[in-house]
Amino acid sequence: MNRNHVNTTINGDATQFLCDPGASLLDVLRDALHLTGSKEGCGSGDCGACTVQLDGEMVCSCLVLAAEAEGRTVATIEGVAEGSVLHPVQQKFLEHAALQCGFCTPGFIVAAKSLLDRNPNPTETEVRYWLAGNLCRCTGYDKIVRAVMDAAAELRQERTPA
Amino acid sequence: MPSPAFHAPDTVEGVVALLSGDPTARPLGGGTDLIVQMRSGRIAPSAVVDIKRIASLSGVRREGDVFVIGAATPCTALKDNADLCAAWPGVVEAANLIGSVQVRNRATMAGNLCNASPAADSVPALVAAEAICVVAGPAGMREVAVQDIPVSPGRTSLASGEFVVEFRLPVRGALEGDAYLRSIPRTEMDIAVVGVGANLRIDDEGTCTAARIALGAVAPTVVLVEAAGAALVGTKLDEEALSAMVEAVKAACAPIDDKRGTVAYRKAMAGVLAKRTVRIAAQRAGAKA
Amino acid sequence: MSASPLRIVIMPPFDKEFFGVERLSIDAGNLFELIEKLDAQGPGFAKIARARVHLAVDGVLETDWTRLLADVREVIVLPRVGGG
Amino acid sequence: MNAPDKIETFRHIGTRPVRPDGVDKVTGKALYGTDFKAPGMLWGAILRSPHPHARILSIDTRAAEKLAGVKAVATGRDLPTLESLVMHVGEGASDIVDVSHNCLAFDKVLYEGHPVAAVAATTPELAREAAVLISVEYEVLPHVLGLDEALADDAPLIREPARGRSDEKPSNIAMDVTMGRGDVEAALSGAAAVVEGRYTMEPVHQGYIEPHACVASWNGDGQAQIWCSSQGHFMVRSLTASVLAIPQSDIRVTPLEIGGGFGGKTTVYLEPVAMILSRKSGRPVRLGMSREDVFRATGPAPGAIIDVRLGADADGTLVAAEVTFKYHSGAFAANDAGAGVSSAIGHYRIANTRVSGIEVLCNRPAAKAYRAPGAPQVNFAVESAIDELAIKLGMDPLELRMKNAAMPGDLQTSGLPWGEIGWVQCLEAAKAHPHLSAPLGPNQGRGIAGGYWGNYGGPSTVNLSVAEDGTFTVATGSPDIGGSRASMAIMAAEVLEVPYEQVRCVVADTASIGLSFVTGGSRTTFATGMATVEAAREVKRLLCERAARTWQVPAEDVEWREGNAVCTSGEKLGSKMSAGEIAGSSIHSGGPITATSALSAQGWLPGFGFHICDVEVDQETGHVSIVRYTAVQDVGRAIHADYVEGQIQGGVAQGIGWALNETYIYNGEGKLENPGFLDYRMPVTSDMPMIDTVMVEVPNPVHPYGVKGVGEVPIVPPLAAVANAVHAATGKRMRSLPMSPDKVHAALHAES
Repeated sequence: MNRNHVNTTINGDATQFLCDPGASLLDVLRDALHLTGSKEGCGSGDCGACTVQLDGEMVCSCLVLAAEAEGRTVATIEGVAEGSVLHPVQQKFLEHAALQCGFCTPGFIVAAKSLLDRNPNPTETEVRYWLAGNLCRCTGYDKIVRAVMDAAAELRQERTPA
Repeated sequence: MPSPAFHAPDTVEGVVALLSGDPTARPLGGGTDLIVQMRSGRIAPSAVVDIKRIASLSGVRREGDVFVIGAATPCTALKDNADLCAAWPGVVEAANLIGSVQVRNRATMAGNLCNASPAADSVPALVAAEAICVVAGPAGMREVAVQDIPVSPGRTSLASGEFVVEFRLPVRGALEGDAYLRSIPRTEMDIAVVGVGANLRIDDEGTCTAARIALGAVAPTVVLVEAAGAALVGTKLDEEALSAMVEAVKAACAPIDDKRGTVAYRKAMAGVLAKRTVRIAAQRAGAKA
Repeated sequence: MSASPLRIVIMPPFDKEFFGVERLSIDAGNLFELIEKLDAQGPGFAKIARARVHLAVDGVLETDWTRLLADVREVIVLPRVGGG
Repeated sequence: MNAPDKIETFRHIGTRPVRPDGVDKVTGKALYGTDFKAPGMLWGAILRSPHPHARILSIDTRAAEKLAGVKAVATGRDLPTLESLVMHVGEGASDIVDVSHNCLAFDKVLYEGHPVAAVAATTPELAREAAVLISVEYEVLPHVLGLDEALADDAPLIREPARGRSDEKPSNIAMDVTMGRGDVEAALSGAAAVVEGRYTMEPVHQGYIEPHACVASWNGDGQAQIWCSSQGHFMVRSLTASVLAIPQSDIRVTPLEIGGGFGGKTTVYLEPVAMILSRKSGRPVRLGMSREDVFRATGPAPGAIIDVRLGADADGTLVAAEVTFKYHSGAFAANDAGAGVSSAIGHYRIANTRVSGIEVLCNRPAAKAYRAPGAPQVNFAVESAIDELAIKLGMDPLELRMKNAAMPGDLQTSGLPWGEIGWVQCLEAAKAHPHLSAPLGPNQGRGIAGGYWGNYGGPSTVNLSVAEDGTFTVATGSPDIGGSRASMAIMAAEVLEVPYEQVRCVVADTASIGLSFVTGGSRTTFATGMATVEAAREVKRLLCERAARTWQVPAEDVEWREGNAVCTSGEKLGSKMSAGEIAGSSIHSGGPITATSALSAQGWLPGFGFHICDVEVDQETGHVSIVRYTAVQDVGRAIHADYVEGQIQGGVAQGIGWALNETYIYNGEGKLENPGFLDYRMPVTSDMPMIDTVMVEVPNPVHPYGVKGVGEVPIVPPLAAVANAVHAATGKRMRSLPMSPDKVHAALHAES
C-alpha cells in the first residue's frame, strides 16, 4: 500500500509519521500518534469535536488529509495547557462547570482559545457565532458561553500591565 | 476502496499535468466537500492534488483595476483584505456563511463553485458580482464567467485537466453595492434552502443603472435572473420596482421538494430574500432608504 | 397472612394480558408469594413480573418483595416505567 | 435513613466545587469509548442492511474471509438461539431475543441500517473493505414507516403475533396501556368549555456527540473483558452474557468515560458482536459506529400521533381529559407508552380521565429511551391544549394551571397518590419571576408550559474505603455522565465532615463493585447517593469504634465531629483522633476500614418543572428565535448546584431542538435522508439564548439530603412552551413538530 511520509510539528514537537494518503489528520492524531483528545463525533465537519489549529487557524481535523500536514504546525487540545498549568479557557470551563459528559470539550476549548487569541474582548453574540461549529448536547451552551466570556476577561486582565 | 495518491505540486502546470493524466484525479483546495465525499464513498478519486502549495493561488491581491482572489484562499482570509470587504461585502459575507469558522478556515470559493451544488452560498454572490474565474488547463489559461462553470448538480463545464486558479472582480467605485442573504432553518451550519445575491449600481439621483440578481437552491444550478435585474434598472428602487423584481424572481424559480425545503417555501423565500438583499445592496450603494 | 384477603387491583395491560379481570382477592404473606399466586391465575405473569411490573402497597410503590403484607389492604399491579 | 442529617445547614451540599474528573476532560486525557485501544487489537466493521424490510436468503462471506488481514467474520448464525426472556436491566424491559436480533439480524432485516454481518481485520480500512465483500441475497419485503399505515389491515407485519395475544388478530401493536377513572364522555358533554386537537411528530434522536464504540477480548477459557462507554456497565455485562448465553462472571466490563447518552446508551448494539469476532480471531476487537450508523441504527425517541380532549367548567375547573396516542416502537417492542400514559395529565387534578397509548411496530430502528422517555410527546399535546383552553375560558394560562395543579395526596393517573411533589411551588415561583411580566417586543410572544417526570431509584452499590492517611475513596457502579462523581464526593464529605478534596470518587468496573443499575431515570444522585451516604455513615461509625477501642472507652462515648473522632465523656473527654491517625494504625486495630452499601433505593419522587419561553417570529420567513427562556424546577435539593443547573439547561436545549428543527426524515424507499448533524438539525450555540434556571427545593423526605432527581424533567415542557409562545406571537396553533421555518411560514400564509 502506498503510504505518505509526513514531517510536521505537533504541539511544538517535530513529528514524523507514515499515513495512508486518504487518512485524515484526525485518524493519524488519534490512531497513530495516540493523541485521542481530539474526538470524532461525525467525520463530516459538522460537530467540531475534532477541532485543532493548523498553522494557527482552527480547522476540523477530520476534514484535513494527514498528508497536508507536511511542513505545517498542528496544535491540539493536548498542547493547550503549559505543562500542568491550565490555560484560562480550561480553568474557566472547570470553574463554570461548562462540561457535562466532556466529549465535546476539547473541541470547544481549542475553538474558544482560537477566538480569544485574536479577539480578547468578544461580545456574547460573537462567542456564540464563533462556536456555532461546535456541537454540545449536554449543556445548552449557557455555561460554555459564560466560561469563554470569563476567560476573555481574565486574559484581558493578564495582558493589561499592572 | 483503494486509497488515492496524494500530490502537492508547487506549480499550476504541475497540477494540470496530474489532472490531465488521470480523469478521476481531483484538485484539493480546502477539502471540506471533497474529503466528506471521499469518506462517504460517494467518490473514489485515484489521486488528490493539493493546490495549496502554489504560492500564487493563495491570498487576495490587486492587479490594476481588478481584485484577484487565488483559488486556494480560504473564505475567512477574504475578510483580512479590507479593500475587498469594502468593495464586495456581499461576496465576502456569502463566502463566510459556509459551514462553521473551522470549515471556512479551509473552504474556498473555488471549491464551493466547483462542487457545483445549486445551494452553494458564495456562488449567487459571485454571479451577481459578474465575477470571472480563470481556469488553467492543458490548453493554457482561459477566462470563464462564474455562472458558466456549474452545469448541473455536481457537474461543471471544466474540461479534463482543467481547474480554477483564481477569481477576478473589478475594483469598485462609489454608488455600487452588493449583498447576499440565505434562508436556513438554524442560525448557522446549514445548507441554504434559498440564497439570493444582488449587485446594484445607482446614479447620483438614486436611480438604479445596473442590477444583477442571482438565486441559489431554486434550480439545478445557481441562476442569474436577468428579468429581476431589469425590473430594477431605471427605477429608484421603490416598492413597485421591488415588487416587480420579486415577481421576476419567483417566476425564475424551479425548485424541488427535498429534505431541506419545499417548492412553495423556496419560492416564497426567494421573493422575501430578494427584496431584503436588494435593500441592503442599495443601502451599500448609497441609495437613500 | 393478612386478616382478610388482599384486594389486588390489576392495571392494564396486565388485566387483559394475563388475568381477564381487573380485581382479585388473594391471601399472601409477602409480595413474592403474591406473585406466585398471581402466576397460578395468569400463567406467565411471574416470568415477566420482575422486568415489567411495579407493585404498590396501599398506594406506595414497593420494590422490596419480601415486604410482609399483614395489615395491608390493597396491592396495585401496574406497569413499570423506564427512564432515560 | 429517614430524616435529613441537619436542616439547611450544610458544609458541602449545594456548593459548586470542581469535579474530580475535570482536568482530564479539559486537557484531552480522559478516555472515552472511542479512545480505548488494546494491544494486538483488530478493527471491526459491520455490514448493514440497505433495505428497511427484507428476508435474508443467503449470506456469502467467502470473499471477505479470503482478503488478507481479515481475521474473523460473523453473522446472526453465530449468536446462540435463545428462549424469550424479558429483562429489565437497561431502561424499560426488553426481550433478550430482540436484543440479540438487533445486534445481528437473524432471518429478516427490519430497518435500513440493521446489522447483517461483521468482520474483524488488522486495519480499519481492511475491515471496511471486507464488509463490502460480504454478499447478501435479500428478498425485499413491503415496508411500513407510518403509525396509521402500520395499523392498517393490510400492513406488512413486522414480526409474528406478539406473545400472549394468540387469540387476537395479528397486528403491529407491540404494547397497549390504558389508565384512568370516571366518566370522561359524560363530563365532557357537561363541560362549559371543551378543546380537542391532534398533535403529531416524527422520531427524534438523543444526539449524543460520542458514537457508540467498544473493545472486546474473549479468551479461549471463556473469560472476557469489554471496555466501552455506556450508561451502565452492569447492563452491558448482563445483556451481553444473556445474548451469548454465558455466565455474567466471565465478563468484566470496564466503563470508559461516556460522551453523552440521554437514554440512548442503555442497551447493547456492538458488544456481543465484538465478543463473537474476538472469540473467532483470538484477538481483542474494536467495533465502532459512524455518525450515520448512530442515526440509522440506534434508538430514536418515538414519533407520535396524539389526540387530546380537555373539558373545564366555566370557572376553569378541569373536569375531563382524554389522551389517546400512538408511538413508534420501531423494529422491536419499546417501552415509551407506559411512561407516556403516566406522564400525560397527572399534573392536574381531574375527576374523569382516560389516557391510552399504544406502541406500533414499524420498519425503523427500535425506539430507545430518550430523556423522560415518552413524556415530552404527550406533554406537548396536553400543555398546548391547556393553553388553548385558557384562551377559550378567557383565563390567564398560569392561573388555569394553578387552579388545577395536583398536590401531595392527589391521585396520579395510575390511581396512586402523589407524594411530596413541588409542582405548586414551581408555579408560585414562576408567578413571582420577573420574566412573566417583562415587556415583549414586536413579533414576540410568550408561552408557558409545565411538566413532570416520575424519576427512579433502584439498585446501587457503593464502596467507601479509607486510605492510610485518612483520605477517602468512593467507588460506585454508576457511570458519570454529568458530574455525579462530584456529587458523590460532596455527599460523602458532608457525612464525614471533611474537605471535599479529601474524598475522591471513581466509577469501578463490574468486577470491582457490586451490581448497579444504569445511570438513567434520573436515579444516580438519588439512589447511588443514598448508598454513598449509607457507606459514609458506616465508615464514620467504624472510625469512631476504632477510636473508642484505642482509648478503651465505650463506643457511645465517641462522636464524629469536624472530621475527627472525639471522646465526649469520662477520663478521655476531649481526646481527638483524625481519620488519618485512626486509619494509619488500622492494621493494628482490626484491619482496613471500608464499608459497602448495596441497596435498592425506594422512595424516589417525581420532579416537576415549569418553563417560560419568549420567541420572536419572522412573519415573512417563519423563522422562530428563542429570545428568552426561564426554567423553574423542583429539584428536591441541589447537591452540586452547577450540575443541576446544567441538567436543566441541557434538557431545555434538547427540548427546543425537538420543538424547532429536529426530526427524522425518511424517503419513500424507507431510507433515512438525514443521518448526519448537517441535516439532523440540533441547536448550535448561536441558536440559543442563556437559559435562566430557578431551582425550587422541596426536599424528598426519604433521601438523606432531599434529592429528587433532576435530569429528565427539563426536556418535558419546552415543546409546548415554544408552541404556546409561537401561538402568542402569531395567533397560529402549531400542532405538528418540528416548528421549522417552512411549517410556520405555511401556517402564517395559509391563504396564499
